[in-house]
Amino acid sequence: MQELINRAKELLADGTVARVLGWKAGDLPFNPEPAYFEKEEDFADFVYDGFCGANLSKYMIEASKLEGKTLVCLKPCDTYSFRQLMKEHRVNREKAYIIGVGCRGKLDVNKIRDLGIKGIESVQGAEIEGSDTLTFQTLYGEKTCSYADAMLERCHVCKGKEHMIYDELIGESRETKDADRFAEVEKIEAMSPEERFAYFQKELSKCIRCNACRNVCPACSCRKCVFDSNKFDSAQKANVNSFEEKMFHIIRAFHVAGRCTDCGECSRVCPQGIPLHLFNRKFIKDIDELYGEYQAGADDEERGPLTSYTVDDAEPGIVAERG
Amino acid sequence: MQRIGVFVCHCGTNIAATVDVKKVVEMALAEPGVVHAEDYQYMCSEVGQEKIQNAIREKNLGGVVVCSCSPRMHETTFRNAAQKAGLNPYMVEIANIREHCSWIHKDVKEATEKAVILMRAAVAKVNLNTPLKAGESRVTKRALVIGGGIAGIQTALDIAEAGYPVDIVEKTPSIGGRMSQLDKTFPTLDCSSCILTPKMVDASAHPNITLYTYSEVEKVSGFVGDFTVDIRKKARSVDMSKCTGCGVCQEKCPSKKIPSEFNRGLSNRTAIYTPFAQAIPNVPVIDRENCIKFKTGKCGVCSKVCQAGAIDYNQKDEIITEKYGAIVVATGFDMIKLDKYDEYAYSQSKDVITSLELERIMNAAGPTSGHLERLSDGKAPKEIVFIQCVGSRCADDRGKSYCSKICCMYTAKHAMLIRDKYPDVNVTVFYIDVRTPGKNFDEFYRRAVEEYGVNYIKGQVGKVIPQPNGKLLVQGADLIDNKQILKEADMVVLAAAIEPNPDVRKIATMLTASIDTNNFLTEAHAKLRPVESPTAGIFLSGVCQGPKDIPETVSQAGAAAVKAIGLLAKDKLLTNPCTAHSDELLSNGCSQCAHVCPYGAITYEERQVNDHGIREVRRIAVVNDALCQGCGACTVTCPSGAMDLQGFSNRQIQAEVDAICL
Amino acid sequence: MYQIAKENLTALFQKIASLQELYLPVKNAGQVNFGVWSEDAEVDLDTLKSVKSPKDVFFPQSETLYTCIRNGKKLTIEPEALQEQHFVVFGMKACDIKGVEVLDRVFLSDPVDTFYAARRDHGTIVALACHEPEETCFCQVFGTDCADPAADVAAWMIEDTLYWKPMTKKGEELTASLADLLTEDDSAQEKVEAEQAAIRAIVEKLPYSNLSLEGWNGDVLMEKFNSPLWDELYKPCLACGTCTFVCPTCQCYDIKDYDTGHGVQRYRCWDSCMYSDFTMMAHGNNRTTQKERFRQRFMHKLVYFPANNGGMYSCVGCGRCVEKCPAALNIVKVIKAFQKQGGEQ
Amino acid sequence: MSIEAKEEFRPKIVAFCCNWCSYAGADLAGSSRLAYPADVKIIRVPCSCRVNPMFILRAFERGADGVILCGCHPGDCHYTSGNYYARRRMTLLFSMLDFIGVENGRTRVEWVSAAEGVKFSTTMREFVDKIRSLGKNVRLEDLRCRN
Amino acid sequence: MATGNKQAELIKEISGVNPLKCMKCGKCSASCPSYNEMDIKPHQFVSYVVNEDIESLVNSKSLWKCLSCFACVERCPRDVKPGKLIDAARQLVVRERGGDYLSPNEIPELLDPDTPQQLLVSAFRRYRR
Repeated sequence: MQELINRAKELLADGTVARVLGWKAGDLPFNPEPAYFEKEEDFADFVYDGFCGANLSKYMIEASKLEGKTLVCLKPCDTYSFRQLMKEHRVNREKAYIIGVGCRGKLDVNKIRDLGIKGIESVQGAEIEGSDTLTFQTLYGEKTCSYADAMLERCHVCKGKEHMIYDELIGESRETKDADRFAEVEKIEAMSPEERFAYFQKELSKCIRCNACRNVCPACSCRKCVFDSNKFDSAQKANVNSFEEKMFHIIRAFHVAGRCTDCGECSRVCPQGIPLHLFNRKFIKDIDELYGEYQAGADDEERGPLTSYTVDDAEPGIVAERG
Repeated sequence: MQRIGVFVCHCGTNIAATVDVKKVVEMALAEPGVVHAEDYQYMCSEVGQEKIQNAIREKNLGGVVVCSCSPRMHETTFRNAAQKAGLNPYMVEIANIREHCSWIHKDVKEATEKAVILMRAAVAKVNLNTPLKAGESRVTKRALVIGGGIAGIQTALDIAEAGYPVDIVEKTPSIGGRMSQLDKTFPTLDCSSCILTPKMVDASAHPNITLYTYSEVEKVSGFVGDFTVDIRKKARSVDMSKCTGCGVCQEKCPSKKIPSEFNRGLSNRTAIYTPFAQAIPNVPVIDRENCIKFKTGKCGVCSKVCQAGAIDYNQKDEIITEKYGAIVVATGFDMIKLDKYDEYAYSQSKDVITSLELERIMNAAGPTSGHLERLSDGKAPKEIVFIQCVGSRCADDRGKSYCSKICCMYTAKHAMLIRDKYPDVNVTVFYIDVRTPGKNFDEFYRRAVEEYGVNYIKGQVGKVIPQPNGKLLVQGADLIDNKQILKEADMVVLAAAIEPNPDVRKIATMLTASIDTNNFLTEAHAKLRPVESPTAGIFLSGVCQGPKDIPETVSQAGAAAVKAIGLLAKDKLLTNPCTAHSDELLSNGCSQCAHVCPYGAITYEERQVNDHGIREVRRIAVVNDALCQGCGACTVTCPSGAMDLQGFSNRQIQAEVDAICL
Repeated sequence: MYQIAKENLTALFQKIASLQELYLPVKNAGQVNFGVWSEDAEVDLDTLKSVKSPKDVFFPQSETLYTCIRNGKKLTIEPEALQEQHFVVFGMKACDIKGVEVLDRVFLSDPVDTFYAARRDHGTIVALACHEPEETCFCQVFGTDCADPAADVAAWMIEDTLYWKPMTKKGEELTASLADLLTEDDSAQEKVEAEQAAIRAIVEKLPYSNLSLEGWNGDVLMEKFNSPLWDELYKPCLACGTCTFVCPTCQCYDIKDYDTGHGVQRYRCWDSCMYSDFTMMAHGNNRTTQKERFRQRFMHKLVYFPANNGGMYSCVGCGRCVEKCPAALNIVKVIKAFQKQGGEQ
Repeated sequence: MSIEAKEEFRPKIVAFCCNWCSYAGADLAGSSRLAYPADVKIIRVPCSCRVNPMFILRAFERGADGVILCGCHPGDCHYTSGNYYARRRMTLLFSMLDFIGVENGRTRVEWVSAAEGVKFSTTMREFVDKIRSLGKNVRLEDLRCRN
Repeated sequence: MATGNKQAELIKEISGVNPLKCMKCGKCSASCPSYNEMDIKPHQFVSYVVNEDIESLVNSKSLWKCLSCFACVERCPRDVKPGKLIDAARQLVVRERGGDYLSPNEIPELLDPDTPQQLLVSAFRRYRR
């Protein structure tokens, strides 16, 4: 972390960048927030640890409009988002100085709470070079858990240690993948339609239409979302019955299909713990199976799967045939 | 909300017999926004149109819904009528209660209910319609004819005569097409080449006609009035400007064993060849696949013997890009393959032939120099059996479902010619029906029977069995005498079905012209627009549209020419105003819409916007109205809904959905 | 005071539900929210905070106001019935109850919101003391004692026993209707006091308990409004509505029409000042930037509301926003940022 | 037991037809008098690629029991490539609907050319039969829109 | 007439044939190896079914003379399959109790040492219940 801070200060000092986009320590041990650093003294609060899960690439849309370059710290998975946004002309590469930061998996405070750890006063082991065990001092005594058990779902199916785009790299990344990316989707696919319907009905009935999933999503970068405009008569904020939520989540997934890098931010931020990534991953799985493997944000040129075609693509009837 | 008028057409009894039109009027009047509704016998009539116009003026209508036949039929009629009464034509919507309702439902209650729903959907849509203004596009005053047979030649000549430049693209080395392979033509029995050759010469000599033979259309872009076409001029290996057509090269060419396409493989040709004596242009091509020089690098005889020095082994395919205002398709036909008709022994015996092969045999320039003889042993046949409908009118996948139309007449011609020239030869024709609609056609057929003694048997042949003695045993049915016939024949002639040239599918795709399951190009209207494709600016000439004989082909070729001339005579065309439109406040500038636009109509510009007080420069999608054809692909790709289609907007379509699901 | 063994709670809930509708914390797909009790519902009294505050029992996320039915060109309007049935909310925490007091200030002052008032009139609240407060809690800062919740009935869960103390007439009535399940317990007071002491001891140790509200009141409007701190504070904000939707005091709603095809349903639904289309009008939005929207939320909670309500803040320190903000922003950080700045000056 | 005959289920079916092929195919079915159930109501769109998944969900929201999209055969699109995009979009959308447990078969895509009146009619009959066998759409409808 | 109609419907159902597709080309009769043995010719099977004269059809010689070689089925350009029609008519007969064309008692007479057993089995399948 110190190396990162030093380098950032250096680039700020020599005028290469006008500001640094990173994370600022929170007032609790587990809530660092995305923040800009423009002066040397600001760096007192700079932090980069296991709780810095936020994907900063979306902030670069706004940062691209600012005077001068912005140094942005991107984890390997965040770089996919940045590159996809670049492809869509939503961020300006010229305005970004990308430091690819190392990552050994990010932590999910909800998982920690689910492990029965509450009243957290301090945490050890969450540092970027920390140990495999997390130790918590809580109001109710000392608690421990393994780092891996507290990781975000997305880190268990990590896309890899490689940064897709960067100006320089600082820090080592570690392989954290220990699960199959599509296992959850396959599990649901194997259910009967009635079970699937019940499953999603139950999950989506929790949705409060807070739009956190949409607003955090780097692919949902529309200046004005269709669900906020009158273009489709779809600006309904109500969760009157379950259809509104289905409409919202299906269309959101559809709009990001072929553009979603599977960064997992939607599920990370959902206050109701809805596994929203399943929608996106279902599309990714279908795209991979039907149109060839495609990873959004892994290249600059290739057309997305929904803006290209081949003459012998599968017919929609394949859905019924697959059963 | 618009002030809407609803007009319900009886269409005589076409609609009124199944739909309670009074009820539709009554229900229309109950719809919010509807201030006027009436029904009338024929809305498309002068009186009907006047009713609409009067209502527009008197009731100050802002929108009109006509419940009538398909919009493909009379949308323009009603729009024009509304325009004359001062209403923007795009404020008119049609509820299709004939083709989509009265004609397919029998129950009056059910049909009326559906008609009411369709009316409501149209009212809901028109409520959201906005006045649109058609733009203008230019017309390139040049036509392209694809195919150089009699259809293409005639079309080209007619267009050229009207004063417009026209290019013919012909795939083979010479123009002439199928007709050049025929010996005689029915019902007058004139010599085919005697009437065709002058036309070929006219075409090649006409100052307004450019021939691209041995060439193919490779790419088509653009739209009516402004097509851009890439033509691949295949390497002829002979310099057309130098060749004198002396023919020495063909005499000397050592590669002589190549089946002649022109003679249907019944004779051979050389590797450097002109397909037939009267070929135009009279310049040979080198068939590189069979040329020794191209295969082995050695030979070069033709080059040595050519006095004019016209042989050019290094010639390359050339791509010519040209702009056209109109395109006429005249790709013609071929005979179907008979490999699925083993029962007729076509592949087992050389003496079972198709009628087109018989044409070549009968032709003086053909493989037998016009002598009727068996290809197996050269003997003169004494018994000839003709089998009709081979692969035509067939319900399974062995043949074609349609009637090939020309076979009855050419078989009568063949039978008559044989009986005339060789009175000792017996001719039997097995037929299912003899179809002879056409001027002097039935008389022609009757002459074959009555004057020439051709034996017509009603019934089909079950199988043809080649005998060890070289004869062909024909087992057929006589349905009049109700008996089975076994007949020994020397020669069997199969009236094989004709099918559109297999290349036509590729061409149709390039032209975005619709095509049916039999590969015939679809006409814009089966009765009223038979020579136009539904795709504007594309016209149909000859068999590519459906089976037809020479006189019909020539008249259709003329008709297609007139349609093309009508288009070329215009300086400007009104464009479809139903184009996409980008909302600058919603556009993300993400380029996804440009990716899916088939016309390259979407570009991006950096533009200063004022988004509710936020002033900034944004990358905005911009639609070029002249290029946009209004497909709407961009509208769905656009996640923010910034792209919308005029005339078929998101809200309009949703309003229709809502009304239908009510 | 009364008591009932934890193992008999199901019987208690059955009994209440047989008399009137019962809302209580229910776990559904892993998350605890207030919901209607049923035999199948998985009641969860151990989780400290429901994801959404229970305010939606009185102020539902969306509710129909009236329905307009179209028949041809004729329109008829059907008003929506007000709450007529009595119901019980079990397990609200002290902070949530404080939140309802805030809502009362808004909805019960003139003009009275009849939909809300009807629900308040018909609802009986059984409050539950917080057994193990967590690090995100700061109710004490707003003077709330989570060990002694004040509602129609106050309750404490101590080991395997629920202690039950009716506080109001409504509470007495409810208690009377459950007489065969609740037993009087004279020694209860002692146990409850011991529990309260334990809770208060933890509260003292909470990281946020020493948070100071000094300088936040209705008189500092322009000073706070114009502070340059907002320029930085809002930046991580994603403009989602999570904080407002989990908040027990956020009371903004939007009124919309839903076209049912047969007419229009006019309904109101929670809105969020964080949304870009919040209070959107024909000319646009009177707060065009996220900074202004962000500032609005906190200024309202800590300045405008107290200015209009005798110093009452419209934050109750439940800490839900601290837990749920996707960008780890929250009201505490805002208060602290100003505090820090004050210190520096 | 009720003595009234159970009312026959009449599904609401929305058919989006492209202007150039399928709408013309439907016209041909009409002029050839090839009957199909009146439950099918056609909406004309310029091309199958104009059909937004939102329209389809909207139809279901409003109580449609089945939605079918008809366009030109692949390769024959009037706009050259529209139906190819539609094909991918619909495949993914249908797959998602299947994933969340909506009955398979409520949605369908069929390519119908201007010459295929027979196919249009048989397709519609088949589709209506299928929807009748599936019964009312309850998994996607918005209850507020019920009569 | 009513029985004729019912039987005709049954034949259509069993055979899966729509006789109205026939274009009366006679290719079936032209292909039939048993043609000369038959009183009602293959192409007539179709019109008998169309005219619902099933009585004549089931009492005809042809019913038992058809070899079921299906040459007519193979070659029919209209997918009408006269062979299937006559097969179905035969089914009508053998489905009637006692309508068996072949009885086990006749077998010894007909037996030829060279007759394959399989033929007998298939003959039973075709000629009796």
